[in-house]
Formats: sequence, structure tokens, C-alpha cells
Amino acid sequence: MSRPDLSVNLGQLRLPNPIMVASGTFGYGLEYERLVDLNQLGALVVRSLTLRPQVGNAPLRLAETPAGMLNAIGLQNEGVEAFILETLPRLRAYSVPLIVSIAGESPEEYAQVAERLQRTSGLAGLELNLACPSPSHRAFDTAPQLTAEVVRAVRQTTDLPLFAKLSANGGDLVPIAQSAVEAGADGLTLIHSVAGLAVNPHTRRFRLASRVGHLTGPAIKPIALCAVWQVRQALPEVPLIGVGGITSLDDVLEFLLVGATAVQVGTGNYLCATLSTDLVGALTDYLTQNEIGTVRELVGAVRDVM
Amino acid sequence: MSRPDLSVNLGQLRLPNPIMVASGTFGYGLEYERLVDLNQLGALVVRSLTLRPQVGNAPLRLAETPAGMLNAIGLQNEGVEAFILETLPRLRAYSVPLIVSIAGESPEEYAQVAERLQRTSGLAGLELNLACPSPSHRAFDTAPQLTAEVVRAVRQTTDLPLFAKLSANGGDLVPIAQSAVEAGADGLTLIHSVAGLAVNPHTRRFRLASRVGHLTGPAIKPIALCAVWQVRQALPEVPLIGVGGITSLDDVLEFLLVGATAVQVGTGNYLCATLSTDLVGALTDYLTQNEIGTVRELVGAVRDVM
Amino acid sequence: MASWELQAVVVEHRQRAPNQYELILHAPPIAQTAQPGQYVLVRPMETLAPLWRRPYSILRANPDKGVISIFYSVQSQFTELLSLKPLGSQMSVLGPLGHGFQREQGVQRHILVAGGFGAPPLSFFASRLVSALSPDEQILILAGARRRDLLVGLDEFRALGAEVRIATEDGSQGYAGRVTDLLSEALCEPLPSAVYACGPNRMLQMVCEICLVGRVPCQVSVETPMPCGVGACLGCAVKVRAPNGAIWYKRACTDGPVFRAEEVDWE
Amino acid sequence: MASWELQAVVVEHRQRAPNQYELILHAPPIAQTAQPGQYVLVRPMETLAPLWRRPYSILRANPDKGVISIFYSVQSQFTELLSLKPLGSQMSVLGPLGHGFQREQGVQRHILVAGGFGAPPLSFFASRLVSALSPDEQILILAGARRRDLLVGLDEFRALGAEVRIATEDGSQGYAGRVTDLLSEALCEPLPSAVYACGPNRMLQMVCEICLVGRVPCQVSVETPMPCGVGACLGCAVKVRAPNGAIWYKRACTDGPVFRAEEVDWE
Ligand SMILES: Cc1cc2nc3c(=O)[nH]c(=O)nc-3n(C[C@H](O)[C@H](O)[C@H](O)COP(=O)(O)OP(=O)(O)OC[C@H]3O[C@@H](n4cnc5c(N)ncnc54)[C@H](O)[C@@H]3O)c2cc1C
Ligand SMILES: Cc1cc2nc3c(=O)[nH]c(=O)nc-3n(C[C@H](O)[C@H](O)[C@H](O)COP(=O)(O)OP(=O)(O)OC[C@H]3O[C@@H](n4cnc5c(N)ncnc54)[C@H](O)[C@@H]3O)c2cc1C
Ligand SMILES: Cc1cc2nc3c(=O)[nH]c(=O)nc-3n(C[C@H](O)[C@H](O)[C@H](O)COP(=O)(O)O)c2cc1C
Ligand SMILES: Cc1cc2nc3c(=O)[nH]c(=O)nc-3n(C[C@H](O)[C@H](O)[C@H](O)COP(=O)(O)O)c2cc1C
Ligand code: FES
Ligand code: FES
Repeated sequence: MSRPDLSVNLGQLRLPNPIMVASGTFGYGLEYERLVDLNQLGALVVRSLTLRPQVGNAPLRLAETPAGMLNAIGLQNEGVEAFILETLPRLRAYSVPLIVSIAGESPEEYAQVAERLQRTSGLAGLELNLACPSPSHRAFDTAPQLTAEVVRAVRQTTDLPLFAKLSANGGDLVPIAQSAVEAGADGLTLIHSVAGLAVNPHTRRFRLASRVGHLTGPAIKPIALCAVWQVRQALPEVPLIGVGGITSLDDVLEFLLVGATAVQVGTGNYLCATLSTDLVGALTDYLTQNEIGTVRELVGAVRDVM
Repeated sequence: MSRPDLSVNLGQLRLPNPIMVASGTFGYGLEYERLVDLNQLGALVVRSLTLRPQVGNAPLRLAETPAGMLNAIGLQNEGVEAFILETLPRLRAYSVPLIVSIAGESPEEYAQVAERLQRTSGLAGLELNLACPSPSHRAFDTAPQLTAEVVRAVRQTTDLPLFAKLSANGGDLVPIAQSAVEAGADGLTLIHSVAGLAVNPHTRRFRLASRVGHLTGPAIKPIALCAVWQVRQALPEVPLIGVGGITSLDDVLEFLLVGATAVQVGTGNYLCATLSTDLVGALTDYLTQNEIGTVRELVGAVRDVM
Repeated sequence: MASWELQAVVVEHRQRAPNQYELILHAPPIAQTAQPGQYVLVRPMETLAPLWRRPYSILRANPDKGVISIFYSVQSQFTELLSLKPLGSQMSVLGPLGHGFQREQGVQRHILVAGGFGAPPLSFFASRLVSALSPDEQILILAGARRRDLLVGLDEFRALGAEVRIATEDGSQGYAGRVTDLLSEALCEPLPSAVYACGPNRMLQMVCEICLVGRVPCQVSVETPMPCGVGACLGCAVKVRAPNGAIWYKRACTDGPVFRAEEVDWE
Repeated sequence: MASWELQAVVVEHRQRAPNQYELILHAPPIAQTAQPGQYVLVRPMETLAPLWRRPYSILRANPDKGVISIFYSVQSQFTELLSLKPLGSQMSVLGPLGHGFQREQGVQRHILVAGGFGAPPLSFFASRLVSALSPDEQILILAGARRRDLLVGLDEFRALGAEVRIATEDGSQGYAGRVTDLLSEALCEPLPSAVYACGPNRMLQMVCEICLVGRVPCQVSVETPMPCGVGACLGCAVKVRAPNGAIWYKRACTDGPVFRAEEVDWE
């Protein structure tokens, strides 16, 4: 049999394969460049950038939870300007589609970052991190009109493919997803994380300096799958990127089957640094062995138990 | 040191200790009567009862997920009438505070079940299961006014202590919690579960006949802790019952520290049938060793990292 | 029936064939009451993923020594953890659980149909049957698997002196085909028979169909997830049909795992 | 610096003291480049809880044999799983990671302060120091723990011929009190010294304070969770202060785990 076709289209954006790495979990990619062949990835999403550099939250920033983890990094990043001047030139050495994630405190801030990125070259798309970075910040993914404001502001500054990334904290995701698409998003990334908290019973203190953090990892996979499936039912034409708890080929297949066109690996990178590219290989083998010509056949192909 | 005081008050309801078993996970209690000394429990919450008997969902009803599980039992139960005639008399042999969980398709149905239970004796309280039992059903915990309707209808029929049990699917829990209390709930049980989904990648079928199910177990513990803490911040006077992922004494302490006055053990019962009463013992030892006179000292006592 | 939640000690743990392990546990109250077809829920370690305990049929119970044994293969993480349990270590065990096989009366041949890891409970059943067999009764074992190396428990069956017929789907040992073919064949032989089967659910479904058509008394041990094992969670639902056609759900963990063929509605 | 993600084979796994284990792994590229103070991230099994790999200091690296060893105690589920790894089994290892200890120049005494399981990286460091020591240089080991049975790696230190002074908080061996008391005492001796420390963070903080006051060059290896180990997740933040008072966060995993005393802001 001939080599299976792994490429997928997220609207106008064509990816060589559906395995991306998730924003913030993989740094700028360069941290992994000696371990992972970045060019084998479907896309590389860099950590969320803000208008100005951010020092991030005080420690403790992380806590391990059952099959998951909490993080509250607080958007530590060098800022969009330093990224463009210092980091992006090094990333241009790679052919991997590069997606920049944007965060901000207001629709205007998002738009300013997007506008600055629009004026540079070598980017495949933008992802809007609409989740709340810490309790003191505002989350833009908890109400349809907030989401729409950010997406609309950004859409006006750029013609790059635009993905709105939502967490699952805002109740019913469908209206929020809908408003993101109506405001101009080319696709949706589901899900960012779920709000969570942990206490160290021995010290009787919160485990995170920020108290509340983002729950990620295998623990949230059923929640993320549910989000993708529900949005897919409501918006069958909108390209979805599934993320949450992927650590194996089976996990990738689950997300594709419920309707994700591509997936992102986040916490899984910490179980094995080469997980993302290993998954590209495993997916290729799976398609070959099962004589599936194109990975797109799997998207949304889940069936009922009976 | 003298024996520590484990008793807690949930409004008017005094429990000998804060360790309860969660509705639906422990059957009617009788299934465990030869394994567990029911009288050692803080309270026994029986599975949710409906006005009429329910056969429940078709299999498959369960799926294992990373550190969690999905269930979609579909409220299989004998109905309130059979419960009162056949099961309750056997439960009356025990002195454990008995809480009956109620489910229904409308506020009226909830109220009818409550009204029937009000006319019997030997109950310590009622818990309202406001979560959605399956995709075809209506959930009453996703919007403040829906929650209020059910609680108000039930409150009018009974003077038993009344706890509203909410899942974390409705976005911000605080307004929902608030409306439950304003409508007459004496306390809140947090959380029921989180909506989740799983696919068997080998058969490409949903793992549950109902597709979407209830995610429970250790995986959701951070989410449940966050819910308890956020509601506690907003409603410091309302008694909260924490539930979600408890499998150890440390877990119990986490829930107490963020503000739960009592806790429920659900999925944990399946890791060890005697977990709930083992936890009563472990908690007693903990209080003794740390010279804490009453468990109530721990409630809400969490502090910041620094 | 009573069951116990206890910490059992590993007193023996040996590989019996490539990827087939027997684990012997010191668990006196369970050993004293265990009946063929009953099972235990075990938790090798305190890790939270895999979360559920898994059910294992009791392969043997020695009331005098207070030990039971289970037989398993490493299939995934749970069984990998199980295989690492060292001698002398403890693990949480709940059992004995469920309703096992009941000896059918008034038949001359007890046919035990084992598909792969369906063998352990039938092996236990056979050993108890043998000691109570009247002179005109006999036991026939039909054991099947996909491949020769997936056949389980043949030594035990042979040690009982029972006739054993084997089927492998790839023909690597015995008859090349399904164990259910052997069953159909055996039921053609003119001996009043009863059938007891354990194996994959789709095999059980075929066994039930064959026996219902032939009006042969038949008991099957079904497989479902069983988190609680005591009838509390209602997750292990098995669809059953009353003679009047009414449908409801029984619990595999306590009403079963052994059901009568005519009860189960396989759809 | 280069690191490798590989499947390492367990070539030796032995108990060295009650609840102290040495695990020797065949991991040639790591063995060839490992420097004292560097660490590896290991994942004994594919279970998802505990989720993170854990960091372990490299205790020894033998470039010729292609093996490294780590030293650990069973504290919780992760280390319990680790302790069950049989000979010949494989586990995922990422390393060598981080910046280790750098030999301070122009001092006559290298004081290594080890608190409990802080010993392994210092043991590795000492072994490399010894072979490069000039005649007028010496090594002093200060090893501390709460109790005698929690002391780690004394054999290795003694085998190097270095002077070893011991402190236990309960007085069960050596000086009764903190290892930092031994440090203060040692620094009173009139020898130009440098300090290298690894142990619980609160011990490190005291070591830093003592050395800053005494103007003694000092390096400490800090402990934080380290999910990625490569500087990507920014979860292992350590608060640092520039000479001008500016504050920001460095990454323990790559900028450290060894930091200079004057850098770290312990608050
Ligand atoms: C009453 C009862 C008695 C039992 N008795 C025994 C017994 O005596 N001995 C015994 O070994 N088991 C027995 N089982 C089954 C046992 O409980 C476990 O399910 C079994 O050991 C598998 O455990 P696992 O967790 O390692 O695999 P799991 O993680 O539960 O996986 C289950 C199965 O799915 C399979 N799977 C994975 N990928 C694929 C794929 N590509 N295609 C198809 N399948 C796939 C896995 O290989 C595995 O076989 C019994 C079950 C019941 C209900
Ligand atoms: C750079 C670096 C190098 C390291 N090198 C080594 C090494 O060489 N050897 C080594 O053994 N470890 C080393 N560690 C620590 C190691 O990574 C693990 O954290 C350690 O093995 C504990 O693993 P665990 O998962 O079993 O315990 P965890 O589950 O992570 O628990 C962590 C600790 O919390 C403790 N805890 C639980 N209850 C209480 C309580 N009531 N009061 C106080 N504490 C409690 C646990 O006992 C345990 O000690 C290193 C860490 C770092 C960052
Ligand atoms: C340490 C860490 C940092 C993260 N930082 C970001 C970020 O900067 N921007 C963002 O959109 N998502 C961020 N996320 C969320 C991930 O991109 C991803 O949505 C989430 O981790 C769920 O996927 P997973 O379960 O595979 O990790 C971060 C996650 C982790 C664990
Ligand atoms: C098998 C099963 C059945 C349940 N049935 C009910 C029910 O009938 N009514 C209800 O309010 N909650 C029900 N729940 C939810 C539990 O009461 C509890 O809220 C949930 O499991 C979270 O706690 P846990 O993580 O400790 O399991 C059920 C949970 C499980 C696992
Ligand atoms: S396993 Fe829980 S009812 Fe059967
Ligand atoms: S462990 Fe990830 S940045 Fe340090």
C-alpha cells in the first residue's frame, strides 16, 4: 500500500500532519530542538505572548494531581517584540508551520500583539488564548460576547488563520464557540484546561501561589473529548483542534473520531520528550496497517455502541 | 488527650462524623452491609430515587478513564414507593443518619418524591440530584433559575434538611449555589461530576451507550476542590459537603481545609469497600496525633503558600 | 453470601507459560467459602491509574491452607502491575463475589466450554465436579483460543482425567476453527448433556444460541467491567428478558457472573 | 548541552540500606556526558498516576560501561514503582539535564554539605574533584540527616578518602544537631574554602546565609518539581535577584539545579 496521507486542512491552513504541540507546554520549541525533530510536527504552537514581557507568577507554580497537573505560570514570556527580534529568527530555520499564541488583558491588547505579528513573516497562524491566566485576570472564554470582542478585534488586524482556544469553564461551550466563529475565527482549539485547585494537607497551604490553577493532562481527556464532540455536533463545518490529556496513539484517535481535525500534545510532552513526533510515526503506522488512505477519514467517524 | 470530636453540623443536621458515602455509588447501603459497619458512617446517602421505577440505560454504562471513570446508569432505581415499602424498613435497623437523594424530570416530580418521603419516618435529610442523568434529560444545575425552581418546589413539601447537589458543568457555580440557598436549601453538595466522553479507538464506538457520561473519581478532585473553595468564598455561612475523588485521608483533609464541613466518598468505595469507615478511623487518628480537639477546626483553614 | 475485604499476602507467583501467570494469595476466609465461578476483585498497588480493581476468577481454593489462586496474562498496565507483585507483598482483595456455576442435575455429560481466559473458573468447577461425579456421569472439556499459545489451563483439565478437546482458530493445535464448532459436534452425540461456558462474550452468545436451539441446559459466565462487585453501582448491567418478554437489567457482579442461557438478551 | 530521550535498561538494582536503593541503568550517551550535579528524569512505568517523571541526581557515571546510577528511597507511589523494576526491564530516561557544580578556583578546601538525599550529586562531584585535586587542596564532607538511618552515601564519601563529619538531628550518629552547625564551625577554621550544598531547600537557605555572611563562594542545588527538565514549561521557577535588586524567575531545571548563593532570593 502507498504511504497514507496525513495532511489535514484547518480552513485555509494545510498541515503536513495533525499532531501539533500545545501552547506553553513546549516553550518556544527551541528548548526541545536537540531532542525533537521539530520539522516532523504538524505545527508548533509557541507559548502565549503578550504585548509586554511578563515575569509570571511567584512559585509554587505547579502541582501534580491524579493523572493530571495544575499550572499557574502566569504567562511568563518575553513579550511579542523580543519574540520577533530574538526568537523568531531562530525558529525560521525550521519548516514546521508556526502558530503563535496570543494573550492579553483586553481585546485591544490582543489586537496589538496580532497586529505586530501580522507585520512579520513566517507565521502559519495565530491562536488566541482566551482562558484566564490567574484569578486576578479576566477570562474571555466564559461568555459569548467577551469571546467575540477579542476575536473581532484581532480579526480586524490580521489575515492570518485564526484559532480561538477555549477552556471548559464557561458552562455550555456551544454558544461561546459559535460567537468565536461568527466573530471571525477560522477554527477552535478545545480545550485549554479546567479550573482546579489543590491543597497540601501537611502544611495546610494551597499548592499554588495563585490558589486556583489550570488542570491539564490525562485526567481531563474525557472532558476535552466531550467538548470537541459537542461543538462538532453544533458546528460541523468548523475545523476543531483537540487538546487535553493526549499521551498515546489511542488518545489521538479518540480526538479525531469525535471530530477534531488536528490535535495538540501538551502535558504528554513531559512523559516523553519525543511523544509528539513518536505519535506522528505511530499514526502513520496505524493508517498503513489499517489501510486507511487519509487520516481525514477518521475525523468525526465515531459510531454508537450498538 | 481525650477523644477528638468528629461531629459536624450541616445547618440543623448533626452528623457523628464528616464522612458520608455518595449517592448512587453505595447502592441503598444494604449491598455493603456485610462488609462495612454502616453505623460508623457520618451519613449514608442512598441512590437517587424517582417517582416511578426506572430501568436505567442500556449497557455499556461505564468506562474507565485516567484516574477516573464515566458512568451513565440512567437513574436505575426501584422508585420512591418501593423504596419506602421494601428498602427503608431494612435500613431502619441502622442508626446511621439516612439521606435520600431525589431526581426527577421536573420540579413537580422532585416535589412529589419529597412529599412522599416527608410522610415517612427515619430520614435525616434529602439531597437533590440536580445533574443531568443522560443527554436526553434536562439538567437543573446549569442555570440559577432552574435550580431555584426545583429547590423551591421541594422546600414547600418538606421540613427535612435539604441539600442541593450541583455538578460543575454550568460555568460559574456561585450564582447557581446562591440561588439554591435563596430558594431554601440548607446546604450544598459539591460536586456531582463533570460531563465527559470516551471512545474505544479499536471499535471506533463510544464507550457509553449514552455517549456522554458523568466523570467521577480522583481525576476530578482538583475541580471539586476548586468548586468548594469558590462557593465557600462567596457563601461562607452555607454548609458545604465536598465530593469528588476522595480516596485517602489527605483527600478528606483537602476538602475540609477548603471549606467543606463534611465529605462524601463515591468512586473510592470501589478501590476498597471499607474505605469510608477506614477514613473515619484515619481521621480520628489524625486529630488525636495532631491534638486537634474538633474536626471543625479544620474547616476552611487553608492558608496561602507564603 | 458473605465476602471479605482484606489484605492478602502473595505466597507464590509463577509464570506458567509465556505470558500466563498464576498468583497464589493467602486469604483464608475467601479460601474457605469460594465456590467455582466466583471471583475476587484485586488491587495490586495504590496507584490511581488504572483506577478500578479488576475481577479474576478463582482458579483454585484450598480451605486448609487458606489460599486461593488466580490465573492471568499481562495485557495492559493493570496486569503489568499485578505481574510485578513480589512474594510476601500484600494486596487488597475483595471476595469471594458473585454467583458461580451450579451443577445441573439429571445429565450424563457436563460439557465445559472454555475460551482463552475463560478456563480458570471452569477448571475450579471441574475439580469440584470430579469429586462428586456419579459413575454414569462424565466431564468433557472443550478449550479454544485464537492461537495455541493462548490456550489456558490444559494441564489442570488433563490432571482431572477429563476428556479435553481443543480448537484453535489458526489451527496451531487441535481442531482448526472455533470452540463452538466442537460444541455443536459434541451435542450431536446422544448423551444428555449440560453446558457451562466462560470466555469472550461473543463466544458465549454463540454457546447460548446453540444450547437454546438444542434445548440443552446451559450456564454462561459473562464479562463486564465490575468496579464494585457487590451490586451497588449498577454499572455491570446485563440485559435480561423474562419469559413474558419483559426486559430489564441484572447485575453481572452479584446476580451473575454466571447466568442461565435463556435469561440473557444478547440483542 | 545535549541530552537524550531513551529507553534505558536496568542492569543492576540493589538495596544498599534499609529503604535506600541504587539503580544502575545502561544509557551510554548519558553516561558519556554526565557532569556532577546533573540529573535525569525517569519514568519507571507507563501508568498515568503518578503522572510526572521525577528528577534523580546522577550518582555515578561510567562512560566506558555506558552506565549511570541513581540512588533513591521509597517515599511514595512513584518510588514504589521504581523499586519494583526488575533487572533487564526498560524505562524511559531523559538526561543528562541541568547545570551541575563547578569547581571553585583558588580555594584550599572544598566543603560539600549533604542533607539526606542531597548526597548523590555531591558524591559524584567529590569523585571527580578528587582526581583533579592539587596537593594543597582538600575535600571536607558534611553529611546530615534527621536520624542515623536517613544518612546517605557515607560509604562513597569515605571511599574517596575525604574527611567526613556527620550530624544527626536526634544525635543517633555524630554531632547532635544540624549539618549547618557543622558548616559554621568548619568555616571558622582558617582555610580559604568553597561550599557546595544539596539537600532540603530550608537547609540550602541556611547554607546560603552562612556563606554570604562569611563571603564564602557557595553553590547550592535546589529542589522543585521538574516536569519537563528542558526549560519549556516554566514551572520550576526559582526567584532570583540581580545585584541591582531586580527580581525575576530562573528555571531550576536548566538554569540550575545548581545556583550561586548570591543569586537565589529565598524570601
Ligand atoms: C468475572 C470475571 C472474571 C475474570 N477472570 C479472569 C481470569 O481469571 N483471568 C484473566 O486473565 N482475566 C480475567 N478477567 C478479565 C480481567 O478482569 C481483566 O479485564 C484482564 O486481566 C485485562 O486486564 P488489563 O487491565 O491489563 O487490560 P485492560 O486495560 O482492561 O484492557 C482490556 C483489554 O482490552 C484490550 N485491547 C487493547 N487494545 C486492543 C485492540 N487493539 N483490540 C482489541 N482489544 C484491545 C487489552 O489488550 C486488554 O485485553 C475476568 C473478568 C471478569 C468480569
Ligand atoms: C534535581 C533533583 C535531584 C533529585 N535527586 C534525587 C536523588 O538523587 N535521590 C532521591 O531519592 N530523590 C531525588 N530527588 C527527589 C525526587 O525527584 C523525588 O521527589 C523523590 O524520590 C520522592 O518521590 P515520590 O514520588 O515517591 O514522593 P512524592 O509523592 O513526590 O512525595 C514527595 C514527598 O512528600 C512527602 N510527604 C508525604 N507526606 C508527608 C508529610 N506528612 N509530611 C511531610 N512530607 C510528606 C513524601 O513522603 C515524599 O517525601 C531529586 C529532586 C530534584 C529536583
Ligand atoms: C505548563 C503549562 C503551560 C501552559 N501555557 C499555556 C499558554 O501559555 N497558552 C495556552 O494557550 N495554553 C497553555 N497551556 C495549556 C496547554 O496548551 C493545553 O491546552 C493544556 O495543557 C491541555 O492539554 P494537555 O492535557 O495535553 O496538557 C499550558 C499548559 C501547561 C501544562
Ligand atoms: C456509578 C455511579 C453512580 C452514581 N449515581 C448517582 C446518583 O444516583 N445520584 C447522585 O446524585 N449522584 C450519583 N453519582 C455521583 C456521586 O454521588 C458523586 O457525586 C460522584 O461520583 C463524585 O464523587 P467521587 O469522585 O468520589 O466518585 C454516581 C456516581 C457513580 C460513580
Ligand atoms: S459491579 Fe457494581 S453493580 Fe455490579
Ligand atoms: S521543569 Fe519545565 S521549565 Fe523547568
